[in-house]
Amino acid sequence: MKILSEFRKSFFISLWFMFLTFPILVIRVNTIEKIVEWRWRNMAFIGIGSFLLSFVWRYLLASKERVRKRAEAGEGEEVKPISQRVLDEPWVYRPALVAVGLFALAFPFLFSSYQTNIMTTALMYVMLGLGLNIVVGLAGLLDLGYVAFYAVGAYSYALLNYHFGLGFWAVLPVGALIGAFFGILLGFPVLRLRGDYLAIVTLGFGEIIRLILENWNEFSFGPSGIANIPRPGLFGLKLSLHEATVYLYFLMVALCLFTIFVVNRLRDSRIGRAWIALREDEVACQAMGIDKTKTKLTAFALGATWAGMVGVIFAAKTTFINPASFTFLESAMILSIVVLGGMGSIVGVILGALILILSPEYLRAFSAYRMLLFGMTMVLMMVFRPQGIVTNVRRIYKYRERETDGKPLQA
Amino acid sequence: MDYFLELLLGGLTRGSIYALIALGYTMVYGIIELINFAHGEIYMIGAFTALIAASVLTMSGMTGLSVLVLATVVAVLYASAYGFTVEKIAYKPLRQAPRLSPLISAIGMSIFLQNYVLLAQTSDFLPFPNLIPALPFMEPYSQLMGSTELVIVLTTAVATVVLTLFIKFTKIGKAMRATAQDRSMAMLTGVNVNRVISNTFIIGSALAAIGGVLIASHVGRINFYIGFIAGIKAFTAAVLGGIGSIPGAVLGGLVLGWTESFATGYVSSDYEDVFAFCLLVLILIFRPAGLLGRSTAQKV
Amino acid sequence: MDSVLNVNGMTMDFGGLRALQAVDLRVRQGEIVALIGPNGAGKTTFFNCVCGIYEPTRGDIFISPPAGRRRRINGVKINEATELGLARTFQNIRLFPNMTVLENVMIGRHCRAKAGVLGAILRGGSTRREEQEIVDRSYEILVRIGLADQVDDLAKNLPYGAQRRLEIARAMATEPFLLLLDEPAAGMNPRETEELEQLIIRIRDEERISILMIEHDMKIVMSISDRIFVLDYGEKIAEGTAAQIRENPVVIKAYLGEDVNA
Amino acid sequence: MKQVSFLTVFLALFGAVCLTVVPSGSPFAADTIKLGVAGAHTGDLASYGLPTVKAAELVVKEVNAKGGILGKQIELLVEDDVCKPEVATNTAMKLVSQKVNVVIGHICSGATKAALGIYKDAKIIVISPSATNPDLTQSGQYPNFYRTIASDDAQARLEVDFAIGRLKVKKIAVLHDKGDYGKGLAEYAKKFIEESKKATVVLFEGITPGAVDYSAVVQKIKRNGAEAVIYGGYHPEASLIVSQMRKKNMKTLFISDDGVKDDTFIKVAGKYAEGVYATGPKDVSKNPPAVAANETHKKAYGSDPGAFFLNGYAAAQAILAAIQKAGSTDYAAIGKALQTESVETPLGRIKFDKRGDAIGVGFSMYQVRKGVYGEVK
Repeated sequence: MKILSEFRKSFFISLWFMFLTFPILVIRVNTIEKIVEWRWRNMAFIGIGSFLLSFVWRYLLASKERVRKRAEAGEGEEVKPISQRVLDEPWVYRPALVAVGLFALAFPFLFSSYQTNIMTTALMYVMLGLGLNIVVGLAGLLDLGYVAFYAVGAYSYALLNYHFGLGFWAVLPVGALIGAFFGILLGFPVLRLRGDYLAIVTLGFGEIIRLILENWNEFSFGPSGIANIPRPGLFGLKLSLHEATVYLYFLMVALCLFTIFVVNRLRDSRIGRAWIALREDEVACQAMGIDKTKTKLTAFALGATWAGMVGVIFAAKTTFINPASFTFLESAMILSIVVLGGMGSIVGVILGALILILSPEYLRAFSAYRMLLFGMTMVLMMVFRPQGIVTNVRRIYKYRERETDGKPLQA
Repeated sequence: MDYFLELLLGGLTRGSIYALIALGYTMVYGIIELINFAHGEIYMIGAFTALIAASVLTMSGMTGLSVLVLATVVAVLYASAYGFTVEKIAYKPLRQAPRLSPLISAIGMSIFLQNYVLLAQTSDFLPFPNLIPALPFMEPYSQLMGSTELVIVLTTAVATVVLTLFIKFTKIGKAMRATAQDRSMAMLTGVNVNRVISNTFIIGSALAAIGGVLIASHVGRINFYIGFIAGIKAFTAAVLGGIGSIPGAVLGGLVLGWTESFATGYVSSDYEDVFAFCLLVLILIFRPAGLLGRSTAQKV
Repeated sequence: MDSVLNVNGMTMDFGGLRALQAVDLRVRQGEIVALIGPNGAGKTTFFNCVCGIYEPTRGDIFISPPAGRRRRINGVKINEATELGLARTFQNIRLFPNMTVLENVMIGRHCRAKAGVLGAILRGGSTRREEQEIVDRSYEILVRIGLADQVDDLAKNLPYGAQRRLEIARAMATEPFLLLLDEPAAGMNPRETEELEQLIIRIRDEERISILMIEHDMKIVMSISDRIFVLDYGEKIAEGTAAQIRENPVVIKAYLGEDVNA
Repeated sequence: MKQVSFLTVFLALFGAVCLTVVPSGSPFAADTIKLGVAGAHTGDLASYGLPTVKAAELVVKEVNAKGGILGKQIELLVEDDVCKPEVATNTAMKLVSQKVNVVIGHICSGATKAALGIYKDAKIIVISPSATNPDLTQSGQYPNFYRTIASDDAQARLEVDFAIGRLKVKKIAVLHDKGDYGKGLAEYAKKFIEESKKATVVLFEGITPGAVDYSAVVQKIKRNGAEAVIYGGYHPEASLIVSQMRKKNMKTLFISDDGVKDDTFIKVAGKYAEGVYATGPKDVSKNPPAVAANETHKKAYGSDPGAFFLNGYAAAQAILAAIQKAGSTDYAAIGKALQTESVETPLGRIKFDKRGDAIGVGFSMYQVRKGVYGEVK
């Protein structure tokens, strides 16, 4: 009987979706030649697809609900996801880590410079993801204008190089600083806003920066952008394209390690804990003597710093930049990396970046559906797995048993 | 002087357009405190369905007002359906989730719908027939304002009034207010919160669809991306006026429209949007609740 | 002059509505003081004014920490108040649900430590020492509060009573001289209340922390508080020892229906 | 938590696939000539990129049917760059690592600029059907770049000369859509007008693409008493501006560019489109080769070719012919051949100047008359 009702439900759902997608997916009118094209096949696909998926959907929702119930019922020992369990086992992750390391080192020699280039791009997004992760994942500030700082970094290299001939290495830290500066500049006034307002204001800032870059020719050369930005130099010796690519790749690997190192230390520090506490409960957090604005600002500025740094690399890698590369969609993409990976989790963000950036490159079939999948990922992750692929586990601290005067207060 | 007047009227049209879409944003926010990012896409889908319906109808030999009416009906129908479905899929499962989750899910939905239309239809701009018949009595004033523009302004005004009355007096409206005040309380007093929320989405989407038809008629072309641009602006308007308040949305829309119009008229349209966003940022910094919004004191 | 907290004629208005009307209140060093009154009497508002969530419309709030000098704290920020040595708990428990019990307490230590971003990244000797100090101190507090065996659980998975105690531990970690407890016994079963009583007394005696608490459970109020203040409709209607309050007709009138002698 | 493991496993596999499904560098037999075609083939600008792909396919099919050139078959390698610079570099890298001999593309100027450096280092000739940014040829930074379309400044020059010379206007408002193409063009127009001294620029302004209403800008044009508007940008905005001008009974002349010389513009602007001027590639539709090319497209794809089809067709023919003449795929040799040997294409008999611009490929002025664009003689 139950089965039957389930089937009926799914049947109606599939009907509903066939109805829903009818005008957009089935009909296509060519208003120029006045032809209507009927694509009934799509309707069939939708019908079958939604029929099957509705089962999965309901099943997943149900099991999610069950888990929540159990958690509320007190026995909160939620089963760790496979990924987590794996990551906890030293005998698994140690060799895995070594393997990954070796693979990373060998990569440019195993594959063509094109592959290396793609991987470099992916690594750039890993860095961006980790940077945004500080802001969104740890401090819980939804920043939809992250790309603005990315642009700041890129343009600071392009312009400093154009006007003063400063080299990559000189600008890398400068770009980071300028990024941080803008982070503070923009962050200071808006950080007292509530979560979703903050999101919108940051989005606004992102757009403002882009529009200024587009309009202020004297400063940024407008939409036609800046070309012939030099690639990073290696003690002034001339690198061939391939060498330059490999060099950039290793540079990125190094920077990623650096980023991971820093973010990891920050997360387990006094500051990091303050961020997380802030995300969990603002008022309580302040009541614990934590300065809200200062803490938020640190997170915002640090995130911006990373964006700025990657921006410099971006400019050096593409050798050409224009405002078109810094749209809201870019911000959304970085956000979806963090979301997919798991807010606050470093491993997660890395995986997220690799999956989202590499898959469309290699599975060419997807490339047209790239953004579609991004959108879907964000929704599905939020609905079914808000904590991301890899849950962010709380660190267990080592504490010394100390002689407390007399017996504990509670017997 | 009449330059000023023209800018004023131009701004009025623009503002009404923003306001019309902003109403949907503000209603949804009022009920579940969610920035429904996908609202702009609902408006876009409304416009597309209207276009498709209208073309099919005209090709089957129908003309005049009937096309406008039928196309609008179809658009409203589908936009509401989409709004309803989006809520069920992307927001309903996230009722207990932390604040950011539904917002992110909304952004995802918006990107998804954009690309859904892009892939299913086309990336090019499609010409949109002006479905609104020219009103003869507007002829002498065509210098200042066309019939389409007039219709848009009037529609916005009417929509606002009707909506306000609806929420004040009807049963559904009262239920909405209750839910907005305190969801759990409303639930206790026997309000079916889920239905209320669905209703909100349906009404908001319907408005967006009407907006879609009118605006597309005014602009004359649509593509998959119009929702995003209009959405951001409309949202800015909603926040400007104090999100959650219906008159606020309209006021915000008008303020935004006039800001842009006069900024263009007296300064330059190069930085049109910069002005708009700066306005938003300033308002939020100095009056976070917006122009007409009531600031909610944090409970401890 | 040994009063650690001294509130004079504090008035708080929300728009037209007056929540507190010229309230005076003093807490002496080493006292347990209770603030009682019917629902909506303005007790929590009083707390919020004292620890900086609201700024009182009129009146003064003076603190004189045993260690520090006397000062007026009207309208200091919440976190500043905490740094000055006022720690509080919340009526509706506000822990950091997804952090471990230990971490919750460690957050409390935040304002007593100083490692910055650079320190965190470089993790030099001093930082590491400070970090270890934070951990040890927090653990110690947890032991004393009796949560030693749940140290690594997530706060959200603790039973209710334990969560209340954790909130107190977290507050203690900020090294306050005055602890403000907002209905600490709410929702506790008699046994837990019993334990709580012991706990509060011991905190006072062993940690030398004065205590100001809002409580509805008259049993605990009457048994442990040195002095009691009664608020009604934002005004202080009575003040005195348990005995005096019990007899006070005004109070009984205010509590009409509520059983004072429980 | 079954769904978790399910999801994670799925994603893990997904990721693994991504990492393992690595297309090998160049699996093709060495005895083919590899012709890369790069441009926007997906996304919102696909409609500008795909016609060129079709053109290349048709040309290659024809050539291969005749036995290829230098006794080798021609092999097409098509890569998408969605008109984004950062993607374009990857695309270029990919083509290079696949050892292409020459490349047709890219479509957008920005993407082209980003990619050219890579081709330059790899000594690969690039010939674009549609990248019109003047710097590409005039800066001298891209010796390996050629194109079968005239650059923006030529277009701007034509617009200005036409406005001042033929239409005899004195006050001109120059507008653009803030885009790479539009703004660049507008700036040239401004420059030329000011140089000519015969007319003044009464208004120079960027409009916001995608905005719902341009009445304010239109009012401004009116107020500044402009007799003509020169607009740099694409048809969606142009149509709205024109309509709003005409609705306000403004007779101001509207002169625009290739981005507006598009039938969609006429369709959208309807009766208001009448009398609008727009520059576009010289009308070659009568050239026998062009007719033939369009015919083959109709046969192969059953539809009329899209934007830049003929330019793409010409690019493919020119580059292959050059290889033929050069007798090798050597960089210098092809370059020389392109500049010396002229070849019959739909655009006419063309060869390239030192900078890489096609000689004899230019623009002419069109006007909308009775709902169609007609060349203004």
